[in-house]
Amino acid sequence: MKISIQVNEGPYQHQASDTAYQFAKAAIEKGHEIFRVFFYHDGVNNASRFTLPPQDDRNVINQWAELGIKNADGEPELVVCIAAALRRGMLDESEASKNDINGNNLHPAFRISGLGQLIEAGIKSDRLVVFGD
Amino acid sequence: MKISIQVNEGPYQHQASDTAYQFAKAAIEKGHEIFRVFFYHDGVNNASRFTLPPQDDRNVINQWAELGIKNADGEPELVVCIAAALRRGMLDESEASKNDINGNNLHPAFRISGLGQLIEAGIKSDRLVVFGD
Amino acid sequence: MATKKFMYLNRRSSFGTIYAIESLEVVLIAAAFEQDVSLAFIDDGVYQIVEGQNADGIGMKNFSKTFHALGDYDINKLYVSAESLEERGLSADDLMPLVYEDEDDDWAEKPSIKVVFNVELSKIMSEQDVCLSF
Amino acid sequence: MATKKFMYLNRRSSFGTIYAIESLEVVLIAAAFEQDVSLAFIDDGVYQIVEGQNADGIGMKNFSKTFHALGDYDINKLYVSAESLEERGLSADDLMPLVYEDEDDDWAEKPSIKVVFNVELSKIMSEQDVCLSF
Amino acid sequence: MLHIVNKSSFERNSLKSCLNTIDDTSVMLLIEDGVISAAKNTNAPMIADLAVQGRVYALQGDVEARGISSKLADNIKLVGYAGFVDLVVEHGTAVSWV
Amino acid sequence: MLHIVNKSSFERNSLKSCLNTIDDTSVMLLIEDGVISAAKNTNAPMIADLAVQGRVYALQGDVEARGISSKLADNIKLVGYAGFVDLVVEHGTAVSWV
Repeated sequence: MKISIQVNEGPYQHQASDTAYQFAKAAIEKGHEIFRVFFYHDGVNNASRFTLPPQDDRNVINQWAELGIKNADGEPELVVCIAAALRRGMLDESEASKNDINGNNLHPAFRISGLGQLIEAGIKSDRLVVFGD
Repeated sequence: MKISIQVNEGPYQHQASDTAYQFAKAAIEKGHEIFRVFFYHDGVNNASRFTLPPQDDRNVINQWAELGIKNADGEPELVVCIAAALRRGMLDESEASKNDINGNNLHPAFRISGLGQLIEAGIKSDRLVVFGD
Repeated sequence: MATKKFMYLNRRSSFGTIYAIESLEVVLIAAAFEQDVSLAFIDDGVYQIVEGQNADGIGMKNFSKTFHALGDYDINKLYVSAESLEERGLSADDLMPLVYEDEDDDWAEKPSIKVVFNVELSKIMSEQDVCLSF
Repeated sequence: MATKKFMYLNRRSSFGTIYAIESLEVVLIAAAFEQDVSLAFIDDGVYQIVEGQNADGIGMKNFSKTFHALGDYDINKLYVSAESLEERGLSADDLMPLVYEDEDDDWAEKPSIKVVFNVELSKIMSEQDVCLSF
Repeated sequence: MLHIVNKSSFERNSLKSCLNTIDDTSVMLLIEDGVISAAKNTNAPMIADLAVQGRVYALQGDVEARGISSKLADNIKLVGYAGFVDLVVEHGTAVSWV
Repeated sequence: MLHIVNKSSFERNSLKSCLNTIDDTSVMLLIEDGVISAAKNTNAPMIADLAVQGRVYALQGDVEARGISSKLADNIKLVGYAGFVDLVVEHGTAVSWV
């Protein structure tokens, strides 16, 4: 079955991203396809390559990255909402240079795109599950 | 009177940072001293220089920066908790280079320091007010 | 693309958190996809569409007027929990007069808001293909 | 520096949010400042010190054992709401046996946890100089 | 003391918990979604006693933002951010029921 | 449908709201702090009817993390993350009461 996931909260502060990851991992292990994970609201903060958790704790960002959720073209299907990302300081190279910001923090396993990707995930997936606060 | 503030949530997702800012501004206008604003938990995300809100919306980060809360040595007293910051991807130049990360996102009006700064704010201020979820 | 029934579930007030405004942003985008769209306002979500919100005093953007645009995008099924209104001392008269023009009825202006009891809401929810929660 | 009375107000359970663990991180740092430290566990905060938490199944760090270290840092006033426990079907026996050694009583081992009714908690709170909420 | 409540009593238990421990000399300030509890509604009786004693304040900007200015329960005192600062100064330790 | 509740019924109103709208054919899954509602406590009666009908599930990892394994109310069915996936697959549309 094709399953998509919406994550509404950032890493560590809430359990939402952890639960969503465990759910995605279990779905893949059972042979389902994770069509897309859409990070919305503070969920965009799950995509930061700057994240440095303590040595003895899990790295929520790397966990997502290691799931390697991609489409047929090899593009990441860990999608960060652009509107939510900009107002929270999550930038890829292109958005940074467009806005004259020196530096960027998007982890390469993620990509930034529009809200249409969430609707599309709802249309093209058999199920969409929301994780939040 | 000497007043300190603890902010537990990031910008935009919750009203906490907005209310804390309005409170701090009003206190300064009334002639009180804001001894320190301590950003803890997701509150550390208020210190990102990457934040790009829509044109017609307030810029929560710049609002804080423009209050210009500093100590007698001219150091910013907008203090970001280092432990909370690292696990959420908020880095200054020093932490970035220490951890071999290319880039950093701390706004120069803020500084990163330890949790002791929160306790010290509680000791040295007449009042400490917490804003959160 | 196939047409699916999408429900947007709104349970929080307008300004305490960003969920209300970012939910509305999704709904506006959703309009372009020509799906069947319903919005549900339950619990404190009913405050999102209360008339007379004024955010000047808190320095935030007042987005409540954007709800008036939904009718132009053929989004005209806004279900409001009767029980949630009543608990909060509110009635349908306290809500914004959101309307749409019905193309099947000579573009007559009709109300978009339908106040429904939980038992009806339950039935509407059970017909949805996708539920996005905010 | 002057000695002040600090209260740490804990009202959420251990793993749903980070407040519990980041509260504990502050408390451990606070110990170095030689202030008068009290912890209050109210509402779902009582679950933070329940015996037998095991976070292996959710892939998170089990920090509850860190509470045992508090006694060594002279943090030994952990007030637990009796009403909050009772609502949750819990009693003092369900909590971790947190203790400290009383230097004024020949280092006798004494319990750090005091189950108190809200009326007592109210009095303790009213004596505080600083209240940090998590 | 000053007790600060920032959540709707319909959504969370923080107002109830605050009322369980507030003492006879403390005042309460409702901010953010906490002001929803200051409107005439089925939860209004929770703070009625305290309000009659003149001990319940609500932040005016938050009241206006939520469209409930004309529906306030009796005896709620409105304050602006400057009034919020005064309450913090006058009432000693501030407790936030976040 | 599958209704997912992730908050404690002591802290928030989400379980109550879910129960207000859940229909006769849907099931409920308690996750994260939602599992607190699956323990024997003063809120347990809220889900007792649904549980008797075998329609209440709780995520085992979250139950163990909160130290309430030995205090579960009657008729709660424990599932792991794989069981969570099965519930999503089997019960159609998922509604999260976040």
